[in-house]
Amino acid sequence: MENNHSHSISNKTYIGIWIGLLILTFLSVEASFVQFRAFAVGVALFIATAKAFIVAYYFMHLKFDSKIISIMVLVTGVVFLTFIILTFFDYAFREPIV
Amino acid sequence: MNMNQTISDHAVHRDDEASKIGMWLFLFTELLLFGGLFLVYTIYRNLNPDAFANASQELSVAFGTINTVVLITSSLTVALSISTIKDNKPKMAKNLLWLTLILAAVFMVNKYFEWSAKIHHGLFPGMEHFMQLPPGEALFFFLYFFMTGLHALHIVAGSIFIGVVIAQLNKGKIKYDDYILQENAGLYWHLVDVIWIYLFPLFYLIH
Amino acid sequence: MFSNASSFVEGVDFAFFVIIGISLIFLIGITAAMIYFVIKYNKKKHPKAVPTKDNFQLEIIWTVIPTLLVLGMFYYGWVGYRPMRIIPDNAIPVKVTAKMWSWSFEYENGKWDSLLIVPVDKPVKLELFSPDVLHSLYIPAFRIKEDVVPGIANIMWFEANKTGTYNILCAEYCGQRHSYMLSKVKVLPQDEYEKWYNSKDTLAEKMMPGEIIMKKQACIACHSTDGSKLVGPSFKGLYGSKRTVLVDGVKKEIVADDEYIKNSILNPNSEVVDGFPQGIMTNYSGQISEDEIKQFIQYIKTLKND
Amino acid sequence: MSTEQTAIPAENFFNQGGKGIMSWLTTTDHKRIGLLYMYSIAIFFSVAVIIGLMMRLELIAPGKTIMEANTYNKMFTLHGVIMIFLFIIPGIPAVFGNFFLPLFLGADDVAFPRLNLMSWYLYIIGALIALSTLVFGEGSADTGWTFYAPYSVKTGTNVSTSVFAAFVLGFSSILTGLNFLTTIHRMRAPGMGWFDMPLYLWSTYATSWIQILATPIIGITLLMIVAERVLGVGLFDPSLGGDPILYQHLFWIYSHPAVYIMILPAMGVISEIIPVFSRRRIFGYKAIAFSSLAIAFVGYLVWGHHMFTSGMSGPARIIFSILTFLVAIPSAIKVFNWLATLNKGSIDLQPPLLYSMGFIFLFLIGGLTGLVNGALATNTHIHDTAFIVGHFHYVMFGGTGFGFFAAMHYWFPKMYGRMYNIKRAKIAFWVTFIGFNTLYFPMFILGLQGMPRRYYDYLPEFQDWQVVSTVGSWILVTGLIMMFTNIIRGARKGKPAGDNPWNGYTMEWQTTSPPPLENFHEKPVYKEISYDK
Repeated sequence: MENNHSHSISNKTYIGIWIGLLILTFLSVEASFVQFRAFAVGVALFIATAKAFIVAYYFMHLKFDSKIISIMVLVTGVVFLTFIILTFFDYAFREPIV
Repeated sequence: MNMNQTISDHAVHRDDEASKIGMWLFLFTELLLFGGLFLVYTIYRNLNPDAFANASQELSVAFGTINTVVLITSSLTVALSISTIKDNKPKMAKNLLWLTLILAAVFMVNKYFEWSAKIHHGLFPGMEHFMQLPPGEALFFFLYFFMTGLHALHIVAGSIFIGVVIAQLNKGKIKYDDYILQENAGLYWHLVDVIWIYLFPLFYLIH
Repeated sequence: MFSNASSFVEGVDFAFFVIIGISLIFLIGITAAMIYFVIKYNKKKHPKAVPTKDNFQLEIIWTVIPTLLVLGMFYYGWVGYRPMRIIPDNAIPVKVTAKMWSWSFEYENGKWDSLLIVPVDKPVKLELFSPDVLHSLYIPAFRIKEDVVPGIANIMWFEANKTGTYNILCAEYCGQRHSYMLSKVKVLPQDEYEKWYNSKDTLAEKMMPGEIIMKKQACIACHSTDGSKLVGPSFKGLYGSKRTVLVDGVKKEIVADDEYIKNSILNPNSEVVDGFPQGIMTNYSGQISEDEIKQFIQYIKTLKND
Repeated sequence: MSTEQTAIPAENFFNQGGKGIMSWLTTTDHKRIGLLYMYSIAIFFSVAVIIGLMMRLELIAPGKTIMEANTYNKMFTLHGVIMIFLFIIPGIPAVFGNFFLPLFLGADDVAFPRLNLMSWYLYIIGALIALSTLVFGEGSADTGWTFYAPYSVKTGTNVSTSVFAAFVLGFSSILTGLNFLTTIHRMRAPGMGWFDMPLYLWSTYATSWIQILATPIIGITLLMIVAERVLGVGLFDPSLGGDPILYQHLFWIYSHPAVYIMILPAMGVISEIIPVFSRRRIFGYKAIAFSSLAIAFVGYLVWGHHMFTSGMSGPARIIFSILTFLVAIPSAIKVFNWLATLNKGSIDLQPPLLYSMGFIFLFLIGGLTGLVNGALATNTHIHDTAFIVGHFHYVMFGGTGFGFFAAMHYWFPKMYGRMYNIKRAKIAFWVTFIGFNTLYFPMFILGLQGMPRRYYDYLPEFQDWQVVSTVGSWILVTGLIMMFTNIIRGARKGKPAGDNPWNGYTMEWQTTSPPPLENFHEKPVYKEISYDK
C-alpha cells in the first residue's frame, strides 16, 4: 500500500495560499481597470495561469505526488497549446476579406 | 487456487495511486472539454475584438469577483478537509465539506441572479434582443451562456461527489488511512475552480 | 483518360508522378521482399531462425531516407500548388454563387449564366459566394477545387489553355441533390468569347423577368416548372391552388395567393407544404427585392395546369 | 509447454463466474467484457457491411437503381457512423485490448473493472441511440459522418440524436482509454519494466492517450451542434459573426488523431504476430515502441490536411502539409522493422501471419496514397473525391480491418481454447483480399478522373469502374462470410487447441486456454523472453 500521508501541508500554509489567491484575484480585477490595451489579455491570462498553477501545485498536491502525474499534466498542457497555436496559423494569416 | 480465494483477492485489491492516476486522467478529459470551448472563444475574440470588449461591459465585475472569491474559498475548505481527515478528525473534515457545499450553493444563487438579469435583458441565444446584437456580441453571449452553464453543471456534479464523500464519512468508510475517494473529490473540485479561474478574466475582465 | 486543360495541370501532374513513382518503388520493393523472405526463410527450408540483432545504424538510415523523400514530395506538392494562390491582377473576375443545388456565374457587365464561359489563355478569377451551406467548386480538367463557404469570400483562379467544354462538379456534400449540382465550363477562343460577352442577353429577351429571377436565384434546383416533384413542390399550377401547410406543426388549409408566395420566399419555414422537408429552403430576405418578388409572382401565374 | 492437449480445461472463465445471460451482463471480468464487445461489434459491423453493399449496388449504374437520393445520403452517413464509432474505434482496443491487456501484464484484471463494464454499457447505449434514428424522429442524419456545419444545423433530419450518440460513444472510448492507461501504469507484473512490455501494449498506451486528450474536443463540438439546433442560432453561423471553418478545425482536431486511435492498435497486433511466426525477437523493439508514441503525438499536428481546400489561410496549408508528411515516417519505420524481423527468420505461414502480410500490403497502399493527399498540389485535385474514399478504406479496412482479422485468428485459440479450420481460414483470406482490392482500387482511378465522393448519381463516363467496384463488393462479402462461418464453427466445434498452439512468447500464452477467471493459476513473475523455442 502506498503511504500517502508522509506529506502534510500545515493548515497555516493552506490559509496563506488562499490569501495569496485572493490577492491575485483583486490584482487581476484592478488591472482590468487600467488601460493596458493590447496587453490586457496577456496580463489577465498571466495572472490566471499563476492562480491555476498555485491551485494545482498545492491544493491538488502536484508538489507531493509522484512525478509521473506532473509529467502527464505537462503533456496535456502542451497538447492543448498545440491545438491553439496550430489553429491560429489559419486565423492569423487569413487574407483580409475584400 | 480456487474461486473464493480469487474473489477475496479482488476485494482486497486496493491501489490508491491507481485511483489517483485514473482521476487525473479524467480531469484531463474535462480540461480538454472546456479546452475546445476556450479554443472557440480565443478564435472568435480574435476575429471580433471590439465586439467582445463591448459585450463584456454588460457583465458585472462585482458579481464575477464575488463568485471567484467564493469558489477559491471553497477550494480552501476542501483542501483543509483532506488534511484534517489525514489527522484522523472525521467530524471536522465533514464540517469543512459541508462548508464547501454551502459555498457552492452561494455560487449558484449568485449565478442564478446574474443569469436571470441577462435573460431579462433578452440576451439569451434566440431571444429578440440577442438576435439584434451586432454579430460578434451575439457570439460573446452565446459563449457566455454555454461556458458558464457547462461550468455550473460541473459545480452541481462536484457537489454531488462531495455529498457522496460526506455519506461515506458518516458510514466510516473514509478513514485517516483510506481517504482516496475524498482526495479525488477534492481534485475534481479544484479542477472546477481552475476552470473558473480562467472563465472569470475571459468574460468579466477583458474589455 | 484524364482530361487536362489548364496551366496548373503540368505542376499538379508532375507532383503526382513524383509521389506515385517513389511510392510504387517502395510498394513493390517491400512486397517483393516480404514474399521473398516468406519463401526463402520458410521453416521447412530454414528451420532455425537467426537470432535478431538490433542495428542502430539501420534504424537511422531508414528514418533519414524516408524523411528526405517525403520532404521532397512536400516540395513538389508545394511548387505545383503555389501558382494557384498567386492571382494575376488582370484576371477576369466572375462572381460565382453556389446554392443548393445549382451554380450561377455573373460577369462584370452584369451578364449572367448558369454555365461558366471563359476565354482561352486568359486568367479568370472566381469569387465564391454561398448563401446557404458549404459547396465546393471542382473542375477536374483544370485540377482546381475550392470550397464555397457561407460568410467567407474564398477566391480561386485558373487559366484554361485548351478550348472545349469541361465538367464543373460540387465536391463538398450539400444535401439531397448534391450529385446533381453540376455545370460546365466552356472555354472559347478570344473572339468568340468577346462576341458572347458583348452580345445582348439573348436569354433575357425570350424570358419574362420573373423567369430570369427564378433561374438566377436557383429556384429551379428544387422546384420544377413541369409538375414533377423535386425537393420542393412544383411551381406548375401553384398560383391560386389550395394547399395543406404545416404552421408550427399544425396542419392548415390555405390558398396560394400573392401573400403566401411572398411569405414562402422571405420566410420559407413558416408555412411548409405537408409532405415536404422542413428547414431545407434558403431564406431569401435581403437577396431579393420587392419588385423582383412581384415579377416572380407574375411569372408563376403563367404556369397553369394543362 | 505442452501443445498436445485433448480437452478444454474445466477451469476457464466460461465456466467460472456463473452461467446464463445475467452473469455476462453483470460481469466485471475483462475477458467476458472483451467478448461482449466482440459480439456486439460483430453485429454492428454486419449491419454496416450490408448498408455498404446496398450503396455499392445503387452505384452500379447511373440514375436511380434501388433507392432514392435521400435514402442513399442517410445510408452513407449511417455506414460511416457505425463503422467508425461502433467498429473501428472500439474494435481492437475494446475486444483484444480488454481480453489481453491484463494477460500481457500478468495481471488479474484491468485497474477499474466496474468502470470497464460501464464503458461497455455506454457503448451499447450510444449504439442504440444511433440506431434509434432509423425508427424515431425525422429519419437518420443525412450529413455524412463529418456533420459539417452549417448543413448539419439546417437539415431537417435527426442530426441531434446521431450527434448525441457519438457523444455517448466518445465517453465510452474515453473511459476505456483511462482504464488501460492506469492499468499499464500500475499493474505490470513484478519485474516487467516499461521496455519489457509487449509492443502491443506500447501501441495501446499511445492509443489511450489520444482517446483521453482528443475525444473531449469532439464531445464539446458535437454539443455545440446540438445547442445550435436547439436554440436555433449558432456558433458557426456567419450571420452571428461565426465561422463554419472553425467547426472543421474542431472536428478534425479530434477526428484526425482518431484515425490513429484506429490504426495504432492494429500496428501493435502486427508487431506481436510477426515475431511469433518468424521465430525470432522483433527487430528494433525501441524504434517501434517510440514510433507509436511519435505517431500519437505528430497525429495531433496534422488535422489541417483535411481542410486544404476549405479556405484556410495559405501559411496554414503549407505548415499542415509539412507536418502531414512527417507523420509518414514513424509508420515507415514500423514497416521496415517488421520486414527486418521476417528476414532470416524461420517463417511459418499460418493464417495470422497471412493476415498480417495482407495488412502490410494494404496499409502500404493506403499510406502511400496518403502521401498524394498530403501534397498541396495533388490534394487540391483529389480532395473530396473517390480517391479519398479509396485511401481511407485501404488504411481503415485494409489496415485496421485486416489487423482485426489477424488478431482474431491469432488469439482465437487462447480465447476459446479451440482451433478453427486453418485451410479454410487461408482460402477465406484470399477471397477477402481479392474482393477488397477489386472493390477499392477502382476508387483511386475514379477519383483521379474527377468523381466526387458522396455522389448518389454520376456522369455516365464513370460507370465502368463503378461496376468493377460493385462486383468487388460481392467478392469481399463472400470472403467475409467464409471467414466468419469458419470462426464461428471453430468456436463451437473446433479441436482443442492447447495452451500455446503458436508457441507464442508473451505472457498470455503461459496460462491455460481459455484462461481461468483469475487469468493465471499462480501469480506470474515477468522473466526475460527466450526465443530459443
